[in-house]
Amino acid sequence: MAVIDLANPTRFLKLVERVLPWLALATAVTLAIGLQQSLAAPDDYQQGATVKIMFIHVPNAWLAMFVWGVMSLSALGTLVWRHPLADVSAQAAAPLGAAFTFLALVTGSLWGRPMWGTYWEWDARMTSVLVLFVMYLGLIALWRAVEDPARAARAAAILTLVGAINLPIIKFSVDWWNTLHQPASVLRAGGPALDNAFLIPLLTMGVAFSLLFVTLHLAAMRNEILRRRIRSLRMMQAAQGAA
Amino acid sequence: MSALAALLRRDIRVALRVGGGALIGMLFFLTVVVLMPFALGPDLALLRRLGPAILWLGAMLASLLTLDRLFLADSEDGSLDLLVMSRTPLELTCATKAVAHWLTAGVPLIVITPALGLLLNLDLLATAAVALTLIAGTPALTFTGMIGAALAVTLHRGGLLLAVIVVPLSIPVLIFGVAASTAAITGPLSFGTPFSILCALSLASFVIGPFAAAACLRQRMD
Amino acid sequence: MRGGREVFCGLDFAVSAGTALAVTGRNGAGKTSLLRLIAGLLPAADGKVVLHGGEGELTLAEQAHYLGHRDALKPALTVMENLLFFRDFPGGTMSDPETALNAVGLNAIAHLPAAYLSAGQRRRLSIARLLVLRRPLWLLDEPTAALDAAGQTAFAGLMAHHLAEGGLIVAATHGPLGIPATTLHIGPAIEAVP
Amino acid sequence: MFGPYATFIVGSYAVVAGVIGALIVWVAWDHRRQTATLRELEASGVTRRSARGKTAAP
Repeated sequence: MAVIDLANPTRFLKLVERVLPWLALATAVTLAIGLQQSLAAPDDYQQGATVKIMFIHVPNAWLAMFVWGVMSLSALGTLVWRHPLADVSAQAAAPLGAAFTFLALVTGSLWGRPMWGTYWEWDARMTSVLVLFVMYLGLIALWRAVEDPARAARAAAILTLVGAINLPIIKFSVDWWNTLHQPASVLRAGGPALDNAFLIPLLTMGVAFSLLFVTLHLAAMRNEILRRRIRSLRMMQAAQGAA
Repeated sequence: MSALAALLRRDIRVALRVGGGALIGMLFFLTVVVLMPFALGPDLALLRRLGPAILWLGAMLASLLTLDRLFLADSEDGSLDLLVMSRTPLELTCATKAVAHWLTAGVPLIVITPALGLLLNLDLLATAAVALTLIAGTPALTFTGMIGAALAVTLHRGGLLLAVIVVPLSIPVLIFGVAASTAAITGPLSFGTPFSILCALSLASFVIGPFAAAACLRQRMD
Repeated sequence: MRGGREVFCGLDFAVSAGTALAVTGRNGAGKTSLLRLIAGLLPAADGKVVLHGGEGELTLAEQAHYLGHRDALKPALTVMENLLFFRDFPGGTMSDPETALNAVGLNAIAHLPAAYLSAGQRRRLSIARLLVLRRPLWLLDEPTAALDAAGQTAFAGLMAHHLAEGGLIVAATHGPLGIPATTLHIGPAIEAVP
Repeated sequence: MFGPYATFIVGSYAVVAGVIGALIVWVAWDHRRQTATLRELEASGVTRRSARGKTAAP
C-alpha cells in the first residue's frame, strides 16, 4: 500500500512536507553530536590531530558510492517499472552525489598533504574516486543536455546502470594498474583495527551525513517535481496562449 | 554597437542554458587530464615534468571539441542567414561570436586549470604559469578555430573534419604556450620571449580569424 | 545555379513600391533559390538585382527581411528574448516588440522558452520578426505554411499594411496569399546542356 | 589547537561546511523560486488537469 501511495507525486509531496522538518532536525542533532565527539576524540599516535579529517572524509567517501547505488535503483525504477518518481529521484541525486564525491576528494587531498607530503597521489583508491567524480559530472551534463526530462531520464538511467556495472571493473583495473606501476603502496588510511575512540565518532558522523543526504535528496526531489509541474503548465499555457 | 551586444548576449545565454554546451568542454578537459596518468603511469615526477604539455593538449582538444557548433548551430536553424543579411559587417559578427565562445568555453578551462595542476603535482608557480599562458593563448585557439568552424559550415560537415583542418593551424600556439610554461617552471630560457610570441599570435589571430571566417561564410553555397 | 545546375535563366521582372509579387511554380522550379538570390544568400551566375530608391549605401540584403523555411529561433531563449535579438541585431528602424507580439497573438506567452512553441507558433514568431524591425522588402518563402486559417487571414492583413506603407513583397507560394499580387510563374529550367 | 596541522583540519572542515551549506542554500532557494513560479502560474489562471481542453495550437 505504502509504495503505491508514494507513486502519486502529490501524495509524495505531502509526505515530504510532513517528514522534512523532522529529518532536518534529526540531521542537525546527529551532526552536532558527531562534531562534538569528533572534537573530543584523542589524537592518533601515528597521524596526530589529522585523524580528525577522517571523521568527515570517510562519510563523504561512503556517500559518494552510496548515492550511485541510490541512482542505480532509481534507474531500475525508470527502466523496468517506469515509476513516476524514479527519474525524479535519479535526477535529484546526481548533483548531491557529485558534491559528496568532490568533498571526499578535497578532504582526502587535505589529509594527504600533511601525511604524505603531497595533495594528490595517483593511488588506486583516490583514482577510482576521481573517475567516479568524472562520471557524476558526465551524468549531470547528460541531464542538462536534453530539455525534456522524460527523454533525458531514460538515457541517464542507462548510463547510470552501465556505470554501476563498470565501477567495480574500473576499481579493479585501477588496482591492477597501480600495483603494476607502483608496488608497495605506502598509503594506508587509518588502520584495519580502528579503536573505539575513533569508531564511535566516525559512525555518528556517518549516520549524520546519511541523514543529511536523505533530507537534501527529498527536498531536491520536491523541487524537481515542482519544476516539472511548472514545465507542463507552461507547455499548456503555450498551447492555449495562441488562441 | 548595441547590435554586437545583442549578439554577445544571445550567444552567452544559449551556451549557458539547458542544452547549451558551455560546461562540456570543461568536463572534457578534466577527462583528458585524468586519462593521462593511466597511459603514462602514476609517476609524480614524470607527471610534473609533462604537466604543462598535458594541460595545454587538454585545453586545445577541449576548445576544438566545442568549436564545431560555433556556426553550424546557426546554420542549421537558419539564423546564419540573418547574420549575413545584417547591417553589421560580417567580420565583426564573427569576432563577436568568437568572443562569446571564448567567454563560455575558454574561460572555464582556465578556471579549472589550478585544480588540474594539483592532480598533476604541479606547484603553485607552475600552475600559475600554465594558467597565464592559457589566458594568453586560448583566444588564439578560438579565433583560428573559428576559420575551421566557418569552413565546416561551408562543407556541411563538422566534427573530425574541423579537427583535421584546425589542428595544424594551432600548432604554433601549442609550441609557444608549452615553451612559455616550461620556461617559467624549469628555465633556463626566459619566460618573456615565448610568452610575447604567444601574445603576438593571439593578436594576429584577432585580425586574421574574423576576416577569414567571414570570407568562408560569404562563399557558402546552399 | 544549384549544385552546378542552372536553375533558371532569362528571368526579368520588376516589383514597384506598394505591390506584391507571388512567385509560383512546381517543386524544384527554383522559388527558394530566387528568393535567396535576391537576399544575397546565393550568388547570381549572371545578371543582378537592384533596388531603386532605397537607402543608397546599403545593399539590397541589408534592406530586406528573409523569412525562410527555417525559423532562426533558439529554443533555449524565451519568445521575447528571441524577438529582441531579431530587433537589435540586423539593423533597421526598430519598433515596439510588444506591439509586434500582439499582432501575431503571442503576447501572452512572451516569457516562455521557444522550445515550448508549436510549429504554427514558431511561424508567428518569425512573422513578428518582420514587424519589429522595419525593412522595405519582404522576401517570404511559403509564409503561410503551418499557419491556421485565422493566422493566414491575420498575416494577409499584416502584408496589406506593409504594402500600404510603400513596402515590397516577393513571396514564393503554392496557395493564395490573400492580397492582390502579380504572379510570376517559374517554369521548368530550360534544358541547356552545354 | 590541532597542532601543526591546524590549517589542514580547519580547512577541510571549512570546505565541507561551505559545500554542504551551499547545497542547503541552493535547495532552499530553488524551492522558494519554484513555489513562487507555481503560485504565479496558478494565479494567472493556468490550472492542472481541469483546463486540459483541446485548445489546439495552430
